[in-house]
Amino acid sequence: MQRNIPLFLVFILGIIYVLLTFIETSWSEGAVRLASSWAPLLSMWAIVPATYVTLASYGRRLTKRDRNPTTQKAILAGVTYVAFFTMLISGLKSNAEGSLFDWMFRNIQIPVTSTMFSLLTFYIASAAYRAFRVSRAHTSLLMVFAVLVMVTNTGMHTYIPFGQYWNEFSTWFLMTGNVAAKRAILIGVAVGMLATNIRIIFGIERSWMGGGA
Amino acid sequence: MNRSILINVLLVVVLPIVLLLIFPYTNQHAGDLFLGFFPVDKTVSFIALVLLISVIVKYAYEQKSHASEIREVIPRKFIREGIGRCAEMGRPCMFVPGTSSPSDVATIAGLAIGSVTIDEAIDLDVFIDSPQRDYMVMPITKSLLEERAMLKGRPDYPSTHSDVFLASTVQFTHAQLVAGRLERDRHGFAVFAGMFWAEMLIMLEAATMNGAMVLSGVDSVVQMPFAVAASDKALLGEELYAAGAQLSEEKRLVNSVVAQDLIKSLLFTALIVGALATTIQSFF
Amino acid sequence: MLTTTIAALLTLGAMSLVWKENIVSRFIEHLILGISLGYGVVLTYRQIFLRLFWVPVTTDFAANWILILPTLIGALWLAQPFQKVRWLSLIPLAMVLGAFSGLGLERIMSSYIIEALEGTVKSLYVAGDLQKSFDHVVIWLGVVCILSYFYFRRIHNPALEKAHEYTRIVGIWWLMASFGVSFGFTVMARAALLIYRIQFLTQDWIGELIKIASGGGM
Amino acid sequence: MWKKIFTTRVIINTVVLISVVLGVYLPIKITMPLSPEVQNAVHLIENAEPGSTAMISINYAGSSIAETEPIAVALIRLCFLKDVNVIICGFFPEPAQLAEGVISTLGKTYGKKPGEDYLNLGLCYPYDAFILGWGRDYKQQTGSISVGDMVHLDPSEYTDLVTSNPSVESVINSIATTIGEDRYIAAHLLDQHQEELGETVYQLLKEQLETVTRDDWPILQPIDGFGDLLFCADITGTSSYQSWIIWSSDYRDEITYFAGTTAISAPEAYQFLQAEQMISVIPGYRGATEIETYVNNQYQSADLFRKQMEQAGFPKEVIAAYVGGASRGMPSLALVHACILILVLIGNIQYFLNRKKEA
Repeated sequence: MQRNIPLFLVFILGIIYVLLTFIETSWSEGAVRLASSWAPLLSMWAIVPATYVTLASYGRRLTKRDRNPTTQKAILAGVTYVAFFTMLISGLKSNAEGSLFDWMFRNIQIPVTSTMFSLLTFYIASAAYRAFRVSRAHTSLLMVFAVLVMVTNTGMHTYIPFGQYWNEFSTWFLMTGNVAAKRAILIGVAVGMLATNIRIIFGIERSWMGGGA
Repeated sequence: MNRSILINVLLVVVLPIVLLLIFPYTNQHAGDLFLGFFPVDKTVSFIALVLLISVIVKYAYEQKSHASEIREVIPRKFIREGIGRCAEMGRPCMFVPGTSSPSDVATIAGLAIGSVTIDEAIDLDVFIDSPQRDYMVMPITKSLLEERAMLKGRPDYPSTHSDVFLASTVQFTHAQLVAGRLERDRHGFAVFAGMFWAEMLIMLEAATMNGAMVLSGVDSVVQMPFAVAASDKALLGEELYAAGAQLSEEKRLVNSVVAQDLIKSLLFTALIVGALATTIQSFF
Repeated sequence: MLTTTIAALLTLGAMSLVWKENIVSRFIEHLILGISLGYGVVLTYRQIFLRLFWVPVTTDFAANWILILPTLIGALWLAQPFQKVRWLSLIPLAMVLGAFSGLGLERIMSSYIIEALEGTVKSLYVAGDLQKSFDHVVIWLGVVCILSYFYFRRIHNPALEKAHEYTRIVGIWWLMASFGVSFGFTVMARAALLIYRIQFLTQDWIGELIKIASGGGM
Repeated sequence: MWKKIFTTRVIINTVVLISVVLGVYLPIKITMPLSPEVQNAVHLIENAEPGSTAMISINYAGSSIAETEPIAVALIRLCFLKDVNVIICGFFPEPAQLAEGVISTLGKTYGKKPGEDYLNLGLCYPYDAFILGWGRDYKQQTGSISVGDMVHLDPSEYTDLVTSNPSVESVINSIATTIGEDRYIAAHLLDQHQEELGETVYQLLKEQLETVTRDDWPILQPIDGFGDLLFCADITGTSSYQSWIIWSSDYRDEITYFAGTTAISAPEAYQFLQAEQMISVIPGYRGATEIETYVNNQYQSADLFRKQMEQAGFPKEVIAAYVGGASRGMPSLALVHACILILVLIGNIQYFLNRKKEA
């Protein structure tokens, strides 16, 4: 019984909203707008239990009740706690420019996240080193085309005999072969997405409810 | 028998042709309304959707199981092996169901793969580490774990053998935390399935560098090359959606994968007939 | 200057993660976790609760009273931690999921499938333009082969099965080639980012430090 | 001990880092020949008659600025050097701000007059209406495009009115930004809010709307639609370049269009090249470097450009960002690529050696 309420809701709302996309009147547009204005309000509360779980998990480290407790872990968890509450209290007070909240976000959060983003180069280099071996049949072709593009992208092909043909070939492949691949993947993905959506609406797929089917 | 062949022919051959024929007509009438509310240019997608829904629902609720008809997208053995590796080496298992919200269906597909991983992990007493990025997916994963543990008669399992929590809602902070954990705890098996952006490579590489066995599933075209390069088994595009259904060994889900294939054969017809027709047309 | 130094030190600390996980990167990881969690909560409070609910309802109650309803239903998420009433938290989730699953169907159908078919179903022969005809054939063939790679069902007709086997193989190699191209381009994009970051470190920060050390002032 | 410190990973990462840092300091010059997909655009500008007009929408921000701003700078430089007039716009608030910086800096450097040689339309949102609007027949709809930032519907002019009724401010602001892109939408918005604004403000705004017509800007006078533009281009960090193709599809015969994208979205953009919906794709850093090198070699060397910027009185940081925006990073980029290529090679050699050992 308890499980049937959410399943019923998904079904009813799913069917209603599928039909709404095929109706073009002012009220159907209103209903669609309703969904997008309600969605954030319906989901915002989820951050409370989610944050609570994280705090509890790090709280266990802080009080050394976790799997293999160490002092270092406890101290680090303390850092997390201090940072969180500093951010929370200062942020609830004011998030204007110049406030502590804004300062911490700009000078601690942003540099670190953009650094993480730029670190991708290192990860790409090591992935290329490890994965691009002729031993792995499929990745060897991946390697050949990656090398081709990398050479033409930096102008190295001008130092190679017949280099300009490399460039022409890579441009041609980008316009045809690559397009075909992207399209086919998208069609496949779309079929998968449609099927999963339908499975959700008709209650066939239930992993979002916790249990299996 | 005869009737089913007839229906199949109708579905796979006749319908795509009809859709192709009416498509140019509906395209001309973009913006027009039929009966004052139905947009004419959506006729084709309406018919196609009705067809799709009825095929999937019909197959899903069939008595007979079609499990033997589809090839294995990913063997359950692979996941068992990964979890077995964790158990042997005494290391935890990492699971990240994408970094998007549940309204992205890839997340649900990722969770379906996750539920199989969790099942296997509970059987072998493996610790599950799952830092999440979306605050709605985190409770889902947590209750998934708790329900599976309940079903297996291990109600204490989530509190002693798992760490499912909200890592951060910020993309690269989440990636940094996952990478840091992978470095410290040296997980034996890592599953990354769902919707990912650029941060995926950081997680995949961090896992592989530290000796984890990696299973990845992505539906984003940009991230696929990295999934292939940096993981032991990559589920690409549609495989991600089919894998969860197939792994669950649930009759309805498996049957719906067969239905998905029927739709694809419909698309094949449309591709072949359409190309032929336009080519012939171009000669006149 | 102090701000730049903090940013630069954090950059260096976070960067050290790729060499080896160490105490500095561990500290940064925990610090950032706390900050971003707090940031997420504050942002949700300000951007969603205040902006979309509290302000509209308190300023114009008559027009926006209906917003109280989703907020109350959303509050069922708070039942999540309690095993007995956990199912209540599925209600707001089911509503969001149902509406968005339903809304998605038509969009996916028209903008992914129909559009891709429309682009692919083109005359394979273009009069007087061999290059173009060839391109069209290649694209069409590629789509068919790769799509057949994603066909999971076993085919019982032996001739078709054989054909499927070949197209599957062509499909997966084709996919790999196209992944290679994407990989190559991504290397360029990511390297550009790293260069941008390093330029910050070497020019903005070290440059400034040198200036100060040599008495150049702030 | 050494083996423990110098793991493969440490070596790889150190080599990559060193190559980037070296690239920043080493005085290497890398020249890039024009590739087939870029040269169409360059030749188009090169063969243009002086005084023709081009339109460039700028839609990059945040993390993609490293790759895309050099494209904008190089393209606009080429246009100005060839005496091609430039109309600039942005579809989103942040890019629109960045666009203003780029065009005014380059305009000042090359001594171009705003309104005559270049024009910034400012924020053009919603962009679908904006693109469709350009395709319409202008002669019939005088003033349907207008002049964004230059109209200067400064809210401070109405301070006293705003303070008496705070909610008016947001309405005025939204109308002010809308004027930038479509006069009709702005007029519609104004009519909608007539009651809210009160009669005085309404009349004031209406006057503003009517006084400035497209004829006030000489650059716009000879232009009636896409056919009169040399080209339209979108330089973007997202997939906004596709919206140009979608919304201008009815005028495909008239419009000449190309896009400058990040390297990430470049592979996707090539399909429009094949379908002839674009004449060119300028992929990220590489495309920018190609154009920049070409301009430096053919028209105005980097040193001359630097001198001209110095004469215009720009501070050092600005000059550093503009002169050689792309080719400055190119040595690093090439070194990193070479590094990865060598790593792949070493990996494969290692594999073959190991296999021999085993055999």
